[in-house]
Parts: sequence; C-alpha cells; structure tokens
Amino acid sequence: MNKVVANAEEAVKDIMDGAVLMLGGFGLCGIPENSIAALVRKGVKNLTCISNNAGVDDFGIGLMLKQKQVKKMISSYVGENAEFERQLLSGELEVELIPQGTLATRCLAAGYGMPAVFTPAGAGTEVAAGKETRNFNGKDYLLESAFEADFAIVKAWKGDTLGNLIYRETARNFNPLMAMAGKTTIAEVEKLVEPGELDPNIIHTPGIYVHRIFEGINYEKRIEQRTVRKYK
Amino acid sequence: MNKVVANAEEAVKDIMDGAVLMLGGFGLCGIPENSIAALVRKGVKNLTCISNNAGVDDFGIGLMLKQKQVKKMISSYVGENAEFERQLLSGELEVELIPQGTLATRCLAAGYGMPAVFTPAGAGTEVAAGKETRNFNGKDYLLESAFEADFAIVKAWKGDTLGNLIYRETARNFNPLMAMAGKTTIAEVEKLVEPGELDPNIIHTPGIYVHRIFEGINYEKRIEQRTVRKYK
Amino acid sequence: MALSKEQIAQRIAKELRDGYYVNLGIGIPTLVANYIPEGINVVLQSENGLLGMGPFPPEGEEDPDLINAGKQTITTVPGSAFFDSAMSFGMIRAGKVDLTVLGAMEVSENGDIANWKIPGKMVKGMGGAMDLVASANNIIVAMMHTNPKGESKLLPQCSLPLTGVKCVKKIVSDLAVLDVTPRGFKLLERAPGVSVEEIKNKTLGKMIVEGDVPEMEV
Amino acid sequence: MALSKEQIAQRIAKELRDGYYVNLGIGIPTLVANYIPEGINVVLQSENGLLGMGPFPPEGEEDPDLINAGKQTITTVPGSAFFDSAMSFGMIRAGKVDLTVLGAMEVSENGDIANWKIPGKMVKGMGGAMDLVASANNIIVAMMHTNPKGESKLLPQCSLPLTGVKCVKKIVSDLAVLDVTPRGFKLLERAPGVSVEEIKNKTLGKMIVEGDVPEMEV
Repeated sequence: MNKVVANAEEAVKDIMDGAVLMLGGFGLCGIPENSIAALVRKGVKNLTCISNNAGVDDFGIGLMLKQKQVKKMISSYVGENAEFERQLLSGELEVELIPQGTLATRCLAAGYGMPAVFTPAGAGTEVAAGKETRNFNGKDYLLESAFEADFAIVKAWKGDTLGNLIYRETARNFNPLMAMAGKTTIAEVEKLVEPGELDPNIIHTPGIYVHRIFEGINYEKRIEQRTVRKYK
Repeated sequence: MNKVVANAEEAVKDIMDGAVLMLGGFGLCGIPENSIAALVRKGVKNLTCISNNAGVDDFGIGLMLKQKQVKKMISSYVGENAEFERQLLSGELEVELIPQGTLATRCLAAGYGMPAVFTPAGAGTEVAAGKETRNFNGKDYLLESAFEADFAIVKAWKGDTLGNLIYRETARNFNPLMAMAGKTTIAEVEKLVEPGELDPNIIHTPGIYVHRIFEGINYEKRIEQRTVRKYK
Repeated sequence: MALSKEQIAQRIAKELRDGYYVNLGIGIPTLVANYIPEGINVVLQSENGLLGMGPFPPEGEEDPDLINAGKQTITTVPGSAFFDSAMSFGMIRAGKVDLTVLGAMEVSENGDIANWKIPGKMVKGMGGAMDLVASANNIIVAMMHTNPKGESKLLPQCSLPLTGVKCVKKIVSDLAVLDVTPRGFKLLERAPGVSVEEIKNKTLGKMIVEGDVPEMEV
Repeated sequence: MALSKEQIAQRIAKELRDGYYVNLGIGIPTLVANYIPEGINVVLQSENGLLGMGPFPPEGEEDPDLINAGKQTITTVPGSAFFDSAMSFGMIRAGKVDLTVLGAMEVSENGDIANWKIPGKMVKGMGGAMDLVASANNIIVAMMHTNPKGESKLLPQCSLPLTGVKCVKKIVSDLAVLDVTPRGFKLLERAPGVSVEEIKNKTLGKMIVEGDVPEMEV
C-alpha cells in the first residue's frame, strides 16, 4: 500500500484530456495550488471542473482558464474573473450554475453511495427545469444526482501516508466532500506525516477515500478579500 | 443563551409519556448512562426508542425495558437481552428492525434536512415491503424517510457550554447523527468546559444542534464483550 | 427621511433574540452584526463552514484559511466550530438557523424573492442563496424600497428569475418594515418622517395598512 | 478432510491483496485477520466507526470506548481513524471497501444470501449485514457447506428470508472454494482429500465443474 507520490506532477500524470475533475476550495481558500500548477504545466485540455468557484484571473482555476484548458465549469459562483467572463460570452466555455448546498450535497451523495438526494434549493425556480420535483410534507424538493468525477483534487492541512486528512479552519469547505467523491482522489497537504502522528479521533477524511497524497510546496494561500478592523 | 442544565433530571424533565426518543450508542459503548438512569427514575412510559441496540438486562435501555417504559424499539440488532425477548414474544413490546446503515442514514437525513434518502440496503428483501424501490444505474434502492424524534439523547466525551461536542474513539457511533436529528437534543458529557477550550477544528457536533448539555457523573462504561490477547 | 443602509441594519438587529443562530448575507445584512443589542448573544453562521464568526482581524493578523462566505478575512469567537459545506447546508436545510438576513432585487407579495440573475447581464451564480431561501424558516430581506430609477422592488410578481418561492417573512427597506402575509405586504412601521402615502406609492404589490402605522425607532 | 474454521479463514486470507480495505464479519470471518500473508498490508474496517482495527488488547488495557462491530474490546493500529456510523456505511455503500467477508446460513446459485432470520426463532436483527451485502463489490462468504443435519446450504433458491440479492461473489466452505457465476456455483478448489463427487452431493444449487479441480493449499 503506497499512496505517497513525490510531487504534483506525479499525482496528476494520468489525468487526460476530457477528464471530469473536482477541485476543493471556497474562493481561493483551501485550493489545491500545487496540483493546479501541475495541470497548467501539463497542458491537459477539455476538462470539466466541478468547483464552487473558478478562481481569479491569475490564481486558482483562473490559471487553467487562461490556458483554455477548461471546457465546462460546474460551480455555484463564478464572479471574480474577467477571462472567465470573456470565454463565457464568446461561447468558448460552458457553465452550469448550481446552488452551493446542492453542490456540496451532490458530492456527499457520491461519497456516501447515494445515487441521488432531495433538496429544496431551487424548487420553483429555473434550476428545477428538467428535474424531478417531489413534495414531502407539503414542501417541494428537487431530486439531484450524485456527482461522478474521474478525479477529486483536494488540499488538506495535514495528512499521513495512509491518506488520513485534517483540514484547517474554513479551508475545509468542499475538500472533505470532494475527497469522498472522486473515483481517484488526490490530496496535497501542507505537512505529510507518518501513520500514528495524527490523532485518530480528529481525522476529517479517513484514508480509505484517498488514493494519492503528497506534501505540497511554496503555498501562496492568496487572500481574495483582505478586510481588517481599525482597532486592536 | 443558556444550554447548561444541572443534571440528568433537569435535562429530561419535559420528556412525557409517549415521546419518541433517539438514544446514542452502539451496544453499551457511548450510551447516555445518566439520562437513561434519570428516565428510569422518572418512570415515563410508552416510549418509542430509536437506538441501534436495546442494552442488556441490567444496563442501558435494558433498564427501561425492565420497568416496561418502552412501547416500541426501532433498532438494527437487539439480541443481548432476555427481558427484551420475553416482552417481544408476549406482545408487550413492538420492535421494528432496520438495517444499521439505514438507521444511521435516516438520522443523517433528519440532521441535514433531507426528507428521504435512497439506500440499497434491504432491496429485494422483506425490508423493502411497503417501501418505494427505485432503480438507478441498474441497481435497486429503497426510499427511506428521515426520522422524526422529539428528543435525541447523546453521550459525548467533551462538550462546551455552547453545546459543541467531541466524541472519543468508537463511542462516537450514532451519537453525532442523533444529535443532529432530534427536535430537542440533550447531550451528556464526561467533561464540560467553557467556550474556547475545545479546538474549533475538531468539533464533531457543532453547538447549533444541541439544546441542553450537562456533565454526567459516575460513568460505569460497562464492557459487553471483554476480549483480550494472551501476549503483551 | 429614508433610512441609510446602516439604519436598515440597525432596525433588523432589533429582530435578534438571545440564543439565535443567524446567517447574514453579503451587503447590508453583514452590517447587522455591528448593531447586536446589549445582552443579546447570537452566534453567526457563515455558510462556508463556520459557527461563531467574529469581526474582521486586526491588520497583520489576517489568516488566509479563515474567511467568510463573502471571502473576507475574519476571526472566530470562543466556542466557534468549523465544518464542511455539506454539514453547513445541512444545518441550514434542517432549519437549525433561526434567522437569515439577505438582500433582494425584487420581492413579490406572496414572498417570492429574486436576487441572483438579471437576464442580459453576466450571471455570477446563486452561491448559497437558493439553499438559504428554500430552507430558512425565518427570512428577513434587507433592501431599498425602489431601484435607482425609482421603481418599486415590492411587486405583485417578480419580473426577474426567482431565487426562491414563498419564503420571505419580513422586509426592512429604507422606507418601511413590512410583513409578508397571505393577504400581501402588511405595513408595520414607517421610516421617520416617511408617510404611509409615500410607501403606498412606492409599493407596487398589494399592501395592507391597518390602523395607525408607527414610526420606526432607529 | 473438511477444513476447520481456522483453515477456512486461512484460505480466505489468500484472497487479500496489498492495500485492501477489508470488513470482516462476526464468526469465521473475524479469524481471517490472524492469517494475513506476509508482505500484505490491509486495513480492517469495523462498521461501528473505525478504520485500522488492531488485535484484542492485552489484559488490563481494555478500553470501553474502543470496540468492534461484535462489541468486543479491540485496539487500533497506527494510522487509524474514527468516524460516525453514517460515514461508516457511506464508505461501504460507495464501494470503498475492497473486500467483505461474512457468514451465511444459505446462499443461492445466483448469489442471494440469507443470514439474519429464521422464521419461528427469535430474530435479533440484521445489524449491518444488509447494508454490507447490498453495497460491497466483492463479497466472500465463509460458511459450512452443510447444516448440522447434513443438508446443503448452497441452494437453487434460499428458503430463508433474504439478506441481499445477487451479491455473493465467492464462497469458501469447509469443503470447497466456489465462484458464483451467471451459470451457477463454479467449483474452483476442493478441500484436501474431498472428492468432487462429495461436493456435488452436498451442493443442491447448480454447480459447474470444468476440468481438473485442484486441492486447496492450506
């Protein structure tokens, strides 16, 4: 059992043109920086990316957009990216917008072996078009299918060589959900440790869900909206 | 905002005859000992208890069975209790047996606001009787409804006064799921601390799900099957 | 005089009750956190995975791993908890959040809300708004009563694509406080110095006025 | 000679591959953990919420918070992880467990399994068995080939209430190793000294024998 790979290049080496990827993160928080950089260098194309956001022009998934590697984005909010907007308006890029909770729950469904789940989000709106609507206890719900993704690429704070992962603060977000949902799951971590170094009570993603793991380098962790208060 | 109650008596004081209760634990591991003792002293009757098991003759839910407080058990496995068997065979006690994963997932559904979930467990068996069976991708699933429970009673290792909970080892089991699923959730903990003493990264049950909390006393933590190895 | 955005937030803050778990949307709703009344403890939920959100950090103490749903750097308060997005929307869907405050472009007299999409304009996405409005038991909308052209945003029916149906319970605008009732918008309070007449003129949806309508205290 | 329970476990252990996540049921399956081949690392899952189950504890070191799905006191190995029952059955349903080994009262030639209920007897419940059999991609049944009366437990159809349908992939009994194929039970190996004839006589369901059937190595 060897899940440890040397670096991001090795982790993504079998991701081919046309693959469906899940990428963890919320905005630029908790994104798999090293793996995205490796995908950009690899130049793989026609990707479908399931990720809550699409990065900014010069960071995150925005880097892949700039290289025109992305065919389709499945996201809940994509606003912070001029190149994204240009490709969308020109028809080069396809976008499917879905509610954020639906995105999370469709990942959970995949990770928990549920083929589809009911959520009220979007019932009675254009999001419901073409979907089954069903009433339970007087309330309408949409039937939403579990995601299928060839690869899930996530970023954790600490991980061990068996693939157990711990996330930090709000950098958790979609990462543990996507980690459970990929056919193959790649985890990059800030600190890779030996089995036994992480307290088994506080593992967020058990190693069974993780197929490849490596310690990333040079994390930039860019802040998207730097807000501070004036007093201490 | 005051969720802290003095003791088990106060925590269960408004649980009335006929209530539907969820009780955490797997076997005798992680059961809410103090609350069960208080329910026995209170003598409340006609209870419906959702719990993976039904305790043993002189511990856990078995204590409530002995006092004939339970009208119906919803469980996955109930084998370890002679009084249970007697009441069942005499028709005093009603039992609904459901697959363990279905039990867990119906709690999750309640805690996550999903009215019903699909699971393959029991498809094609007598468990499927009267339930909707639906085929997704060539496989049959049963539609199982979210549980509705008046009270969830759980046992955690540590908790803070805001209701944040951390469980220990396999005493976690159904506890965090039931904590999310009760209309009113009562948590008993081995150690009650002030807000800020628990690392927010490792909370298993966020306080939003917990309505009452107290520090239990005299935990017996009985072992059901003591197995040891001969060598050190 | 019409309320400022700060005053709208201040008025909404009076709806807070001790022990509430509250989700505040981007914009005016965020400001509500600045006016939490003395003696009232509320816990702020951020749908990217945090209960117990605190204020912005002091300069130099920004933590890139710690942001709110608006992607702003924030802090935590003692007793906070982090969780993943499925649990976050799980607790929202299960009705555990006591109050949700969000902005709107339009609200209809039956409580429909539109706040995510303008046809012909670049659509950024609904984020968590559709989940919030479909799930919350108690939704207050913070909004301007009219758009920049002076047209009412409280309508018989929304003209924009909906975010959710029959979900808004209360509106606090720069002009008024209104409940959404089965009979339409019910006027509860007026902004100081704003007449019932003016509010009527700027409310295209059905509005109910019963008895004297007091001025807000802000 | 028919295999002992330990030998059945030993034979099943040869099906383990390096890196497998394995769920072992109560009874004979539990014994498989004692025969994991050298150089093969597997992670044992216990459906009450543990990956990385270790052996029983030394006397005096029993921890009441640390049990397996059979409620026995156990230990963990380095790199273990605890989780709740929803995640536990989530990973089972999602097919993340590579191999599931469990006992059975009856198996039918199309892979149906019955192992939870005998009409007329006190029913204790299915526990996690229905979830496991409905979800696992790779199920090996460990069982006696016949019941104490000498009647075959490998049947055309199960006579007992089913635990799951068309799910068993392989059977290791005291007499034989068989695959469940679309054409019925396919005999792969015989217990040492047990004839094909004897196995045929004790297998009521359709059994396929092709070429020479080797003896197991145990």
